[in-house]
Amino acid sequence: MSTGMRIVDIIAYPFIAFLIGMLYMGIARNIIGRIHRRWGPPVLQNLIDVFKLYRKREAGSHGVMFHLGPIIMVTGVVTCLYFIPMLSDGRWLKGFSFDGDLILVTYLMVLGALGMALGVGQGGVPFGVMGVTRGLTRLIGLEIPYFIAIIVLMAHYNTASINKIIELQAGGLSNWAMFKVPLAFIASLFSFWGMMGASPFDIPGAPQEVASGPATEFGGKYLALMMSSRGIFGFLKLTLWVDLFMGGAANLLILVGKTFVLFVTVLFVTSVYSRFKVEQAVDFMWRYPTIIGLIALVIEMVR
Amino acid sequence: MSYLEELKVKIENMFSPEKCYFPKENLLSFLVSNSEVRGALSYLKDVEGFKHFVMLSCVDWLEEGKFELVYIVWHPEKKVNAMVKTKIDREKAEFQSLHDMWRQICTYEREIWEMFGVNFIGHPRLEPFILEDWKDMPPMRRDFDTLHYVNEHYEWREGREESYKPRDYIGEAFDEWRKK
Amino acid sequence: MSKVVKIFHGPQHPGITGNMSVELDLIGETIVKARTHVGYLHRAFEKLVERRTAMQAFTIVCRICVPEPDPNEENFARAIEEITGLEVPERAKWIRVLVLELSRLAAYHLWMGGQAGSTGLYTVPQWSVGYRDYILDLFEELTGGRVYHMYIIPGGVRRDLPDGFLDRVSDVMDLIESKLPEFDRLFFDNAVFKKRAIGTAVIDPETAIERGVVGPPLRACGIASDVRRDDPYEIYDKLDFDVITEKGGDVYARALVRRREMEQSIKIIRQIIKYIPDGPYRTKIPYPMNWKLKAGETYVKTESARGEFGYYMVTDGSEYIRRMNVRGPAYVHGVSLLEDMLEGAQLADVAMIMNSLGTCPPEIER
Amino acid sequence: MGWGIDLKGIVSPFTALKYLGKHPHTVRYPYEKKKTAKRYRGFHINDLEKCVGCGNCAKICMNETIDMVKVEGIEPKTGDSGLRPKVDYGRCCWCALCVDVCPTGSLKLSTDYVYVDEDPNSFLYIPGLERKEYEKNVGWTCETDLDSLLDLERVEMKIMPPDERVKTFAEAVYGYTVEEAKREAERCTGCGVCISACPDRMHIPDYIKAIRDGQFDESVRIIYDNNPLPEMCGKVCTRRCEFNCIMTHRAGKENAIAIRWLKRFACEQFESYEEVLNLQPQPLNGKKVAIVGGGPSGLTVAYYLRLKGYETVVFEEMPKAGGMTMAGIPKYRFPIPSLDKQLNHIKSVGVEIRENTKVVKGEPKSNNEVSFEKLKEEFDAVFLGIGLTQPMKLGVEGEDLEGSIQALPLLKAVNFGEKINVGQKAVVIGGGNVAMDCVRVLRRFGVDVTLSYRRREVDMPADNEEIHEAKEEGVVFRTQTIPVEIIGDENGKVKAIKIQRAEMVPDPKGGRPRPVPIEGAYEVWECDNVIAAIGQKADYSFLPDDIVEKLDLQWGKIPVNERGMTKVEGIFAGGDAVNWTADAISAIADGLKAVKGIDEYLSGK
Amino acid sequence: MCTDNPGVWEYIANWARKHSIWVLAYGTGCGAIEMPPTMTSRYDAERFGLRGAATPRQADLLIISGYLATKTLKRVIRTYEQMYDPKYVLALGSCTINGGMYWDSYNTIKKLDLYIPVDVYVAGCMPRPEAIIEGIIALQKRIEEGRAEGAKKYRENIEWYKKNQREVFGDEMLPDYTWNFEGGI
Repeated sequence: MSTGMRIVDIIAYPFIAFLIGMLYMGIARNIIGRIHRRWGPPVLQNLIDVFKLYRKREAGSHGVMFHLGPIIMVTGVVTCLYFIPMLSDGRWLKGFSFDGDLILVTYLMVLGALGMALGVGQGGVPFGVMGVTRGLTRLIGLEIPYFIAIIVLMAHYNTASINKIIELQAGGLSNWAMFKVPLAFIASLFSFWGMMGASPFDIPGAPQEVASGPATEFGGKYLALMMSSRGIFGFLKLTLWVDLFMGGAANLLILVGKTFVLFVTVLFVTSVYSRFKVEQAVDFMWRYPTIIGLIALVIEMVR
Repeated sequence: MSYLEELKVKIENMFSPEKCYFPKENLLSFLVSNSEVRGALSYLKDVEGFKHFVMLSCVDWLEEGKFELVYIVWHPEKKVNAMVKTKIDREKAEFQSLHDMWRQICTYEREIWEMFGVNFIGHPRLEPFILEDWKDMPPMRRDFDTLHYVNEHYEWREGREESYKPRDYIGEAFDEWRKK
Repeated sequence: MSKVVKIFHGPQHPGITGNMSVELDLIGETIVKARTHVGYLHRAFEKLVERRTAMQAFTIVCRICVPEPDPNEENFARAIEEITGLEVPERAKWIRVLVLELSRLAAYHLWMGGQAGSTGLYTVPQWSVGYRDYILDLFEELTGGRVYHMYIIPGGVRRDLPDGFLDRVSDVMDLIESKLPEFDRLFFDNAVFKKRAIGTAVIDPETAIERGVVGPPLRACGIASDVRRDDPYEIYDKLDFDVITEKGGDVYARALVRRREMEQSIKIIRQIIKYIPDGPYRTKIPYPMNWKLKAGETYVKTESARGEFGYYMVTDGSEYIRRMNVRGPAYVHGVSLLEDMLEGAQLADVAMIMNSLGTCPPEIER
Repeated sequence: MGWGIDLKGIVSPFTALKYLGKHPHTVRYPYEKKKTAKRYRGFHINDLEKCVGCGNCAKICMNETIDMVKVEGIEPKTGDSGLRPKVDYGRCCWCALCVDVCPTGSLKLSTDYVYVDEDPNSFLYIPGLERKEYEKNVGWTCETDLDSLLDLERVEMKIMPPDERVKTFAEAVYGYTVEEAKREAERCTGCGVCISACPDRMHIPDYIKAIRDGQFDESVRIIYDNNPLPEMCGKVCTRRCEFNCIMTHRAGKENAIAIRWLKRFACEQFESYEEVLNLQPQPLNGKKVAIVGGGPSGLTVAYYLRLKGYETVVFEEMPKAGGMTMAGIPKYRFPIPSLDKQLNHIKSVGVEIRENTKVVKGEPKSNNEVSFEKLKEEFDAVFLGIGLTQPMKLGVEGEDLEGSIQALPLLKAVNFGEKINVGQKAVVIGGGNVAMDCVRVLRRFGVDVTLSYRRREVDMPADNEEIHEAKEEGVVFRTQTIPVEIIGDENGKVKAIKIQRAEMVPDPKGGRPRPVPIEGAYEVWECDNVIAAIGQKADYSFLPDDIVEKLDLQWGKIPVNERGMTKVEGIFAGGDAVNWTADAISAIADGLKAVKGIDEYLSGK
Repeated sequence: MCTDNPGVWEYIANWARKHSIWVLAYGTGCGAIEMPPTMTSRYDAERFGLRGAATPRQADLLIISGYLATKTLKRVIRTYEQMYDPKYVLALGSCTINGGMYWDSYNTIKKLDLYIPVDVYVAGCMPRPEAIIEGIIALQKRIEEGRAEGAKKYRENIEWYKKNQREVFGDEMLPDYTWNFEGGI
């Protein structure tokens, strides 16, 4: 792989994630539309929205940190993306996978939210601040089952590198981690829905309560940055879960297929459930998913 | 003798209302002097069981120079309404606040204070309720002319200057030789 | 150091049905003090009615409460009829009750959308507002207007039922009745909604009566008080339906009361379709431009979707009404009751509580 | 939170996903349009021909959405104010009250409801003139009477039952009680379209409003602005205003507002008008005006000129003033005391009425005759209110037999109380009001009467109520019959009349259809009297010949300019001898015109 | 980056703005009752790219749905000023044109275009969802032709607008910082 092609590979990485992420959000609005018994917008609607937001002539800024908030969010997400291999074999889109990248990715995923918090703090909108506090408290609730699931995985494959985990899962459906450690997968699924903002857990940005939470004060191009980062972050988690539990993807088509199946489960959950309050969400997370995770851990240790 | 008629007799000899009659079949309305309102209401509430307070309204009798406060209560078991009415002077409009009998009376009193200018003594929170920065006289009084206020403060869309009244227009068009 | 944050759950807020603002003092997410601010929709109805003759006022009256205009029209018409002694033919009464019950169903569907929307379940408003539209099509066919019907007039109704209308009504009733179980499965039995709703904003029966609570919130505390039974008007005494009550008095109980009252409304409408008599649909009022109303006063009330809707009307012999005071259920629910119930509640529940109490701001400040 | 898992609550919501496969029920608006209801209240449409510009819609609208404006090409004419409604969609609330109160049903609402514009000033338009595309699909209309807000039934007027009223000359119509009059007055929407039809342009909506508010004195004052003989008009007017009342469009002529009876009611509330009217006639300004003929036009000129300060003298030929209303109209329609009340009022103002004084040409023969030439010099202006006194002859053979008389002398005799000799059976020929009076008078004398008229009943110029009451009183109507010959017996008395049936032939030039006698269709009716009531002519014998040519009569009528002055300077004229409508109210109208003319003429001289 | 150079770039931007209009969730008048049916399954305005926006910062379109009480007018003006530049106003119903039914009420304003620049008016006493969609289509056409420059119009004759607003509010005017914030880059 010559350096030129590597540069193209590096540059293409976030854009593919952005495009597929936005496409998924467009398809999501159509599927949810069908559940609502209506037609829903054209599939490329989210791309048009983002482009329109970029082309807004004004975007009020409350100081440097406010300006940097969304940028940190996007950089956090993109750097985290680089450490997740999209395609396991083949020369393209392998990302910078190394031994401990599972732990690094887990850490980097939180970076975006923290950056956002700084920006919102500068903005000074009470709704924004409340949105961020809700987001962080919810994160605590979601992290526990996810950590347990990762520990189970690492214990099972005794490796911390996503690539190795993918390789170990190679060879047919039966030895996908999803079936190897099903309880861990289920536990991680709850936190996956939470992080994707599925309905019981879409607490930070709840319009009826805190007027779109952290994004209250952000308009114009900052909002565009946030939307695109949410798009990339969505795709990032999808690829992560596919790599960890569904045996990674050989080529782009399989990647899109698998991620889409996982994405559809998020849509079903989000369109049929009300919304928890923050303490209810955290309480729920620390009860059932954690128990399932612990059981998986016990099983793992016994084996 | 239905329950309301008995009540009417009782009220008549207890409070000697100026006017006590049935506007309709299950509604008793009686007009008492200012001082007896609290007595009548608490009698109705505690003794008779008219626990549900329906509404407090104020009627502006401009010609008599009186505001008429109307307290309407409802008896949940007997399923009848009673109206306690009293007349207060229009210029020096003041009345005792009854918010201690029912908590929601203070909202009604607050609105009447704002809309009619009746000052309720002892009201916990007499502050603007509906109007914001209103400098004119209380708007629900009958001598406040809303059209005059509107013509003063707002302007109309043009294009509607030509407008005739048929009665007068016919009068001119046909009444060639007699102008009235 | 707990810092008190003051926010305005203000006039511009996705969680508000209508246009009012609640000033909340918060510590973290729990509300310390709440103040309702109204007046954003004040159009001075009562002042305008004093400048309009009875026939002219009947058109403005239905604009008082937007989600459910018909109890206003019916109240106004009945108040004028009671004062002037105008006789209403039998068929007009049946048509009026048909219109009232259809508008109650439409209002409940709108409420269901608002309640589910305030707790984050966006599928229910899509469905319920969609099905409400079938009822609005019926109204459009009967009265000529979708939401503001201006159809119930002092003396009866303005036009007779179009032919073939009643079978279309029964088709829509079948559609709605078939969809109710779906709402149950999706919303009323929804575990997350139950977790959010059960136990929040509880009103106990004594304070309910004391504070003047009416309608579904009162019936949710177990007190069977329904104007259609206590003080039957039009032909409610001829119809058989039962008054729904629930224990609990919390948001969930209020939701169930409204849910089961929808079935009662469908039952009433089916009875009307079967037994509606023939005959004239209106007695003419003596004269639209200049009808001198007999001096008198009356207080009439109807059972709207949010509770007892009362009109106190005084006339003084001229053709203009001396005073018309509208007392909507939200007057009590939205101001004094809401302020007390919000104290101690979570910010997340504000929208849900307001919706479950049925606060409809235009009827607070008219 | 407890550990219980609400499995049903977790799983059941997923049933909502079944809609993924189903077809959405969205109305994809611009591509699929939902059919609006037949009765939908959309934008206004108006039929500018049917609309009479009465302004009801503008009056009922509380948002003052509708302005009545002039539309070029539409002129005010009888029964139409010439204004048309213009709608402002910056005010309209689409309540359709204007449609329900529209008397002609010309204003409707269409089922179109989309009008979007960036310029807020473009929301004004005249329905019927602009935006005609709305007229394709009609929405909310107001057809049946119960839909309309207007009060379409007239308050029932109590009339003496036919068999009872045939026997007496007492007044047949009892008149309204106060309560009935107010209810009838409430029906009037005050649009003023009737003013366009009334020859005298009386201020009808104003005095009806006064009755509605209970101020009867104010009502009489308004009436006296235009009419010195209100009670007479209140009882016998030809009611042109009622035939053009807007209520007739929906409820027919018999349900129009009872304008005539309301005027009568207002006047009957007072014994004498002096204390009501408290008029102060101007002091005499030395000019004198002679009025020949004491009919309605003469009395009007006398009354108003006296108020203006002129000394007015009325020369009445008959023993009592009142002209045709005294001599021609029978007493069951217009009782004498009511005429006296009005005459006394006119006299009380200072008008001098010399009854039994005939104006003649040349030298007066007896003391109750006055010479016209002397009048001309003595008085500054002369007004000829002579009316039509010469009844026309049938022009058939045997007309001069004994028993064949004219209607006018018969009615005059009855009205002045002389004895009339009429046999058992009579035939009256003619179709006007005089014929109706003559027929009903004879019925009151117990005579078996047949009325013969050349055209059809619908063409009869008489008042439809008169025709209806005459039929009730047992008069036999034989229309489309033309008298040919009156057959007398041996001693010169009328024995029978030969008539020929005719049929109507539509006029090729589109005029009124003409009756053409059918060959050989003859009938003979036995009768003792034949009374001709086919119209009257004016009698100018009292005028010197030079003046008669200078007047240059056209078909027996005196031409006058718009000021009422004849071609002879200083001589004015009015009443039946001038106008062609030949009813009391037109005479009063001519009188008013002449008053202004004389006033200008004399103050100018 | 977002310079105002007319030309292809602006045309593409207008195309995007046309197809993605975010409506501010603010029911100012009684017309707000016809917004839910328009936005939900029966008429589904989302087909046109319409989406609800919770705060003025995110919104493009402010729908004035009917009459405006003076108290609401103050909040509407503040909300309008907080929205970012390509912002549009859709006025529903006759109350925004010449006072509508409440023309003689002391508390409602009569002509909306005195206080904020309005792009499209829709006739109706509460226009139906179809009429609202027709209004949106007209607004989209106006955006596409680049004529929807309400913000620029507001900025250019701000004195006139502020004078009219002062007539209604008297001396209780809105603080100045609501409209001349530095507006970002």
